[in-house]
Amino acid sequence: MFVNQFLFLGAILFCIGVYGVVARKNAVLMLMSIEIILNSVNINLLTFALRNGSTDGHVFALYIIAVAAAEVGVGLGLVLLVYRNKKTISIDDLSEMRG
Amino acid sequence: MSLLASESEILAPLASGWFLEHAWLIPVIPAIAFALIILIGKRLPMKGSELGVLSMISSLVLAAGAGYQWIQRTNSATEDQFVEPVIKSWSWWRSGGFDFGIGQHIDGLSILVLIVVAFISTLVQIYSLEYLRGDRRYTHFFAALTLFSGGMLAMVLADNMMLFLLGWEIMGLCSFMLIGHWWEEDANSRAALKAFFTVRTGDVGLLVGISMLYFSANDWTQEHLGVSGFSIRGISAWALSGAPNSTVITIAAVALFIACIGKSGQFPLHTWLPDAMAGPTPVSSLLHSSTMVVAGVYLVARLYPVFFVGLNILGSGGNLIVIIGGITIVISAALAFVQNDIKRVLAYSTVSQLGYMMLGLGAGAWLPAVFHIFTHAFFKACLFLGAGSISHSASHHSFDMKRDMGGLRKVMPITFTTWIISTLALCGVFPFSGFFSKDEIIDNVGHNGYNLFMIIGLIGAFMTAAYMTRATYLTFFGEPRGASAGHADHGDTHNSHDADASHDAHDVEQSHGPHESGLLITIPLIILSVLALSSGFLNATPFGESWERMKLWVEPRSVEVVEETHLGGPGESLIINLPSAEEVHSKSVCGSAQPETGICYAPQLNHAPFKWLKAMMSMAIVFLGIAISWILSTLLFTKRAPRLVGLTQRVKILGFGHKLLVNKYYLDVLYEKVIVRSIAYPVARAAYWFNQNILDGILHAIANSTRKISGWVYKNVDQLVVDGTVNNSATLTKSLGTAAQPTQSGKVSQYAALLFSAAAVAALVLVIINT
Amino acid sequence: MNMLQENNWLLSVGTFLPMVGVVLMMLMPKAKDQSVKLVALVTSIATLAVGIYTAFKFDFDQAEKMQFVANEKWISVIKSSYLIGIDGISLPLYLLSMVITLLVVIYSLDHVPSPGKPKAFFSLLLVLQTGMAGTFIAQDLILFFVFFELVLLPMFFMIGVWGGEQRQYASIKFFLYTMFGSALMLVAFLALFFKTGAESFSIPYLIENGGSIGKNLQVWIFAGMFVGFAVKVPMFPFHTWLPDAHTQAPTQGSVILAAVLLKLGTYGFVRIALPILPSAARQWAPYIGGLAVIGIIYGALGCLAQTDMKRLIAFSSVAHMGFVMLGISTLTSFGINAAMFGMVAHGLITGMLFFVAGSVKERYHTLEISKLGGMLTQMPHLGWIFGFCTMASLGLPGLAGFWGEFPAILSAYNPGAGLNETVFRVFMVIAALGTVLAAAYLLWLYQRIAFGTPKNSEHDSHSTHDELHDVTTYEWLAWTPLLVGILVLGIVPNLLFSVFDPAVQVTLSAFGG
Amino acid sequence: MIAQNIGFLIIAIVMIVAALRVVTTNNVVHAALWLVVVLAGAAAQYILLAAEFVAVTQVLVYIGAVMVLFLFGTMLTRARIGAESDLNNSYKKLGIPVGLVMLVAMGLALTDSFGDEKLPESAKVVSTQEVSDQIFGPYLLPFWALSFVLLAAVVGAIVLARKD
Repeated sequence: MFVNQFLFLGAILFCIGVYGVVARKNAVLMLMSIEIILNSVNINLLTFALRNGSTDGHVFALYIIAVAAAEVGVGLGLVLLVYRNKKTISIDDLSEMRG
Repeated sequence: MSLLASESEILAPLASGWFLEHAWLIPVIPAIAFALIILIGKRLPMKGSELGVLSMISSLVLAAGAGYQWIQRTNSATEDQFVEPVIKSWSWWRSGGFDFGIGQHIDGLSILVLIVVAFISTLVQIYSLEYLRGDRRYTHFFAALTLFSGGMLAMVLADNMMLFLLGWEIMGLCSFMLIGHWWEEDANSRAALKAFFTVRTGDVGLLVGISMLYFSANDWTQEHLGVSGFSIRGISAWALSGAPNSTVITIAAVALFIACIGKSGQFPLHTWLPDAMAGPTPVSSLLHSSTMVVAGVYLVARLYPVFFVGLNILGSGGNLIVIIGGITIVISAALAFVQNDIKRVLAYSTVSQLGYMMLGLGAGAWLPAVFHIFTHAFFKACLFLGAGSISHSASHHSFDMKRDMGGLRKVMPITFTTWIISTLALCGVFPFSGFFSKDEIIDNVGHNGYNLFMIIGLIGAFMTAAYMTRATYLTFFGEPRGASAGHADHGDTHNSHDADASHDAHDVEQSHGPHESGLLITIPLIILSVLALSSGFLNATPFGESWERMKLWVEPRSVEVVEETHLGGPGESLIINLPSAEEVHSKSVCGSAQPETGICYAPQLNHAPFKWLKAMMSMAIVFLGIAISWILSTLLFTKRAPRLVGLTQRVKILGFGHKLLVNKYYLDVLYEKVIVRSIAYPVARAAYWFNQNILDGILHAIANSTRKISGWVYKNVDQLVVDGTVNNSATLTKSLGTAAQPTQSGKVSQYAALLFSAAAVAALVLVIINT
Repeated sequence: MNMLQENNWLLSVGTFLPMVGVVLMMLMPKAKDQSVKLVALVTSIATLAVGIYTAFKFDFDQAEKMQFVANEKWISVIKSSYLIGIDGISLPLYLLSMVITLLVVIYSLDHVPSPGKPKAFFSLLLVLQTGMAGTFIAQDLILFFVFFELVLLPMFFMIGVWGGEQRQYASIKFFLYTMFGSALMLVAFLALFFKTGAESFSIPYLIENGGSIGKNLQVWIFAGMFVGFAVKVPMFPFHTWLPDAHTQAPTQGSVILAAVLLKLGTYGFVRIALPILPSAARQWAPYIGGLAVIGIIYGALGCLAQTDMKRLIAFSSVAHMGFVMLGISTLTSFGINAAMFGMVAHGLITGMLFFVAGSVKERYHTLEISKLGGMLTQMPHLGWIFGFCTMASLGLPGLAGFWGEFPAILSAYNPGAGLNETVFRVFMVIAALGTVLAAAYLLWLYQRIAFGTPKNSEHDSHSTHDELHDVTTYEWLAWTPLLVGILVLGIVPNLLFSVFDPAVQVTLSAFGG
Repeated sequence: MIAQNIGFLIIAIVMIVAALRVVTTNNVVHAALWLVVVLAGAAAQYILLAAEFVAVTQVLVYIGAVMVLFLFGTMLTRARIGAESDLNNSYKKLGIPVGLVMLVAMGLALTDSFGDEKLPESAKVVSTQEVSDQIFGPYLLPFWALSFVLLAAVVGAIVLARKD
């Protein structure tokens, strides 16, 4: 197995995730795209862990999973709040911060 | 300018004369006549045609005079002496230190073709006086014919490739103008376009080939002969000198041959030639059978040393020329079987015969091939004019053999006789002219070791005999059909006419039904058929050495020539011919090794000794072809007019049993369905299908896709990208001012997009910098 | 460089005589159309007469030398002088500009394009003539630049005022494009000036001293000039202004544009860029050649995609100028001779084609190819003239077009010293293929327009039939010289080659032969 | 090794397709389910990468918890469970070049750095013990920090989502 096959998988997923973040208007879907990005990062971390024969990567991966869980929790909470106030979760409609 | 002639002196002991020295007048006369016809033609009593005919007659006289003097010249030389061509050249233009000449190169080959061209042109113009009488563009027609003759004659006597190219292209132009003569009809103008374009595609090879030869040969020719690398004499000598780089000369030869393929309708660029029959019949007769299409063959024969060395003729294995020639012979002969249009049969036959010429040249049979140019011109022109005569006087301008012809031998005895003579000549029946040329080609091809191609040649001969028999049968035998039976249905046949619109003047005449054509048409036919019968005796190998006049007159002698060149400026090259004693008697090394002391102008070629046995064998094949085809034709085509009386008669003439008559329908089915349909038709159809769908299809596909690509490029690249960049830069400037505002939209996804795009670009830049 | 100074008033008179006509016209009342036309005609005839007298006095045995040289003080602050002269390269182009102007004036006598205003129109024509002639005689870079730019304005107005429907767009595009090129060109000129010691702008001086500039810098200066001239030529990919400008310009504008203006660019290459910066030219030559052959093929493909006759002819200019540039890029005297010949030939042929297109437009009120047809039936003379030009344009031997095209192809087989032969031989083959495409699009055009039966039945219904008159007297007068020129140059190419050759040899002396 | 490669390939393709569906589908619930596929695939890849514990955690936390959160979030915000048309914003097209440029950049960097370097053949599976030794050894401080983050998140989420 090549190092690159995993890294490329990670890269492709990352780019798909980026596309999702840019293209999606729906906040929930945007969060999902972020999850894809995070997972692609995890794949990278674990690949390097295997390559370098260390377990640091595993630790980071676990931390990322944990942080992601927290992020989803808070993120969805925010979405819920927004929805309750504005009856929409379309990100584009949240432009109060326009300069 | 330096166009003034400076008298050149040829101090060789060879005879020369006014006609040879002034052969350059031959193309000049038609050129002047062309200008006169264009300028004042319409005001003349015969609308300019008299100028055309007169100019052709004077060219013919000059050419004949030159021919006579050339014969004297060859006779005055000893048997092994190199007969110096009569070369004169003047500076045409100079550029960048290079001198480009214009001039004449008269030797046996050019004299031969000059006479053929001038002769056929004269006859065709006389014929056209009647054939096109009352045509809307009568004057233009004669102008174009005259210009064509001028161009072809100029090409034939060109002393350098530049002038050659000039003539070559003028012929292409005239071909375009004449095929599209009745351009009101879309099909005609399309055929004209196709012809010009196909030939022009091949011409790329000519441009490339000439350029390559010029730059590779120039140094050598300047040093040894004092002529430029365009000079035909120079190139020939250079090719045989052993100096040329073998890759360069091979590529140049292939490039030139591509041009020949286009011009001479060789496989796979032959498809334009049958379509070119959309032109008036005299045009088909002159340009597309006897003269213009042999230009490619002429180029090979003219620069034979280049092809000889470049393509390794006489070397082991086949070479490009024989392969193309061989394929062309069979493919086009097979196509001739499925044609209903009499001119198309003849057109495919022309392609096939050109294939023979190429085959001969490629196999080292130079003289038979050149001789075939000569004989073919007469009988093929005669056949075309015959077809024209039929359509003009009998079939109401239709060329459809199956629908509008048949049984014409009685009403058109002269046309019929000349047709039969020419057909026999085309088939190569002894003692008609085709025998002496075509059989020689086949014989020499075998003699030079190309056995496979000899067999192809014989198969071709068989097929030639067969399809010509079929055409003859359909046209002259059987019951009259359609227009030739006198009940022409105007509306129905108009589509297949080649001259409907312009021949309205003749409609009154048409009401008399089929009849023999007038004298202006039949006299050229008779003259041509006499030549078709007799011209072969000019090189009748079967009767021994003394009959081989052409070999003596036309074939360049492959003698190593020790030359002394006198550099007296353009037009004054003085050549002294000094073959040393031992060279005269030893076998020439030309073509096989590097000449040691002198210069070679022609490679040493062998001639097959004539054997009656071989001739008998090929005769047998030809007769077999005629017989089989005759039987098939009888059985096939009479089905359409099933009158028992006529049938019995015909079959009796043939000496067939009564049984066959009784079982006529049964045999019809058998032959047509079982034999012809299952064997001949599929092959021929497949070839025709290949022709129409694959080759033409590729052409169309290329044309279409080029158009599509160009459309796409135009639309997307040109209009959007290149143009768009410019347009956008203007809008960009404008929008830049307001560009900053939207970035502050407050929209998260936009921020994300910007963030990521910036990151992406930055990443890319980093990567590129670091790698 | 040797210079001959006799009769040095001739060139100035020839160049500025049209301005006298302009002044005269300005003094005339607007209403007097006829006298305005008369003045324009007389002026252009007089100009041509001076031109012919110049050619008569020109010493053809010394065509390589600058003749009729005048050197006066002009803007001494920037060391620019009024230095003019003419040699074998510029003489034919100088005369060409005069001939074309005269013919255009003759043509315009009968065909002032809408919206009329003959006074302004003829004035612009004559100003244009001064600019063109001046460019060809200027031997000082600043003077050259001034004339080069002087050409722009009248053309801009000609397209913008007398043009077609999208004239504004086309004229602005034309102007901006050329200005963009000129800006870079001016920078290059200034760089040249300072890098040769800020002594002089005169071309002969720069030719002597240009070689001393460092090679890298030369390449950059050449790049500036390249863009300036390439836009004018126009070379791929700087050509997109051309189809628009041609399509929208009035007939007269198109003719002058095609016949003379495009030549300013190629002339600039031969006169300025190559001799002053020889080593940069050698560096650039393969790229120029490459762009040239791309232009040849690309222009031809563009032509095949056109549905508008005038636009097609405009695209064919791109292809033809590709041949010219290919000849120049070989850096051999043979190739540059071919290019010079090609310039003149293209001027005559394409100018003529635009005349025909203008007449077609005038008669049929459309240039859509699909709406045209059967021209030979309705107007046989126009049809035959059109056919003649088509044949000349596709490079039929015996007509002028061939002698620009074939030698250019030929020269690419053997490019100048220091250039990669293989690359140029590939160019040669591609260019040769370009001739096939040229045949294709021109014949296709001709077949669709001239052959067949007339299609404009709806046109006949709402206009009188006599609008479809054949070639008129004015048209004959304007066209015959061009047609004769095409034929004569085709038969006797040495008429031009003998004039160009010595001068080109001198130009190339910087390349060592 | 071959079996592993094949496995990798199949899973990778499934993941990529699923991920593409996540970002393109017009149905939020479908997107969530496709995301499950991606996450499960990722878990499988972790196993191929000899990371058992992480894989198990992935399944538990992501597929078990996060997905449930997503589905709840979806249901709480939108009653409609079906195709919708306005999930994408008008800058959709911009995403494609951005993604491609990034991919190109990463691809260049990756091929340049790692070329055809191989992973160690006989990689020993990392045991849970080793991982825990790391977490509770050198990485203890981050672990604490993370615990606080999680706590804060839980509190925050409750505060945010609470109705009042």
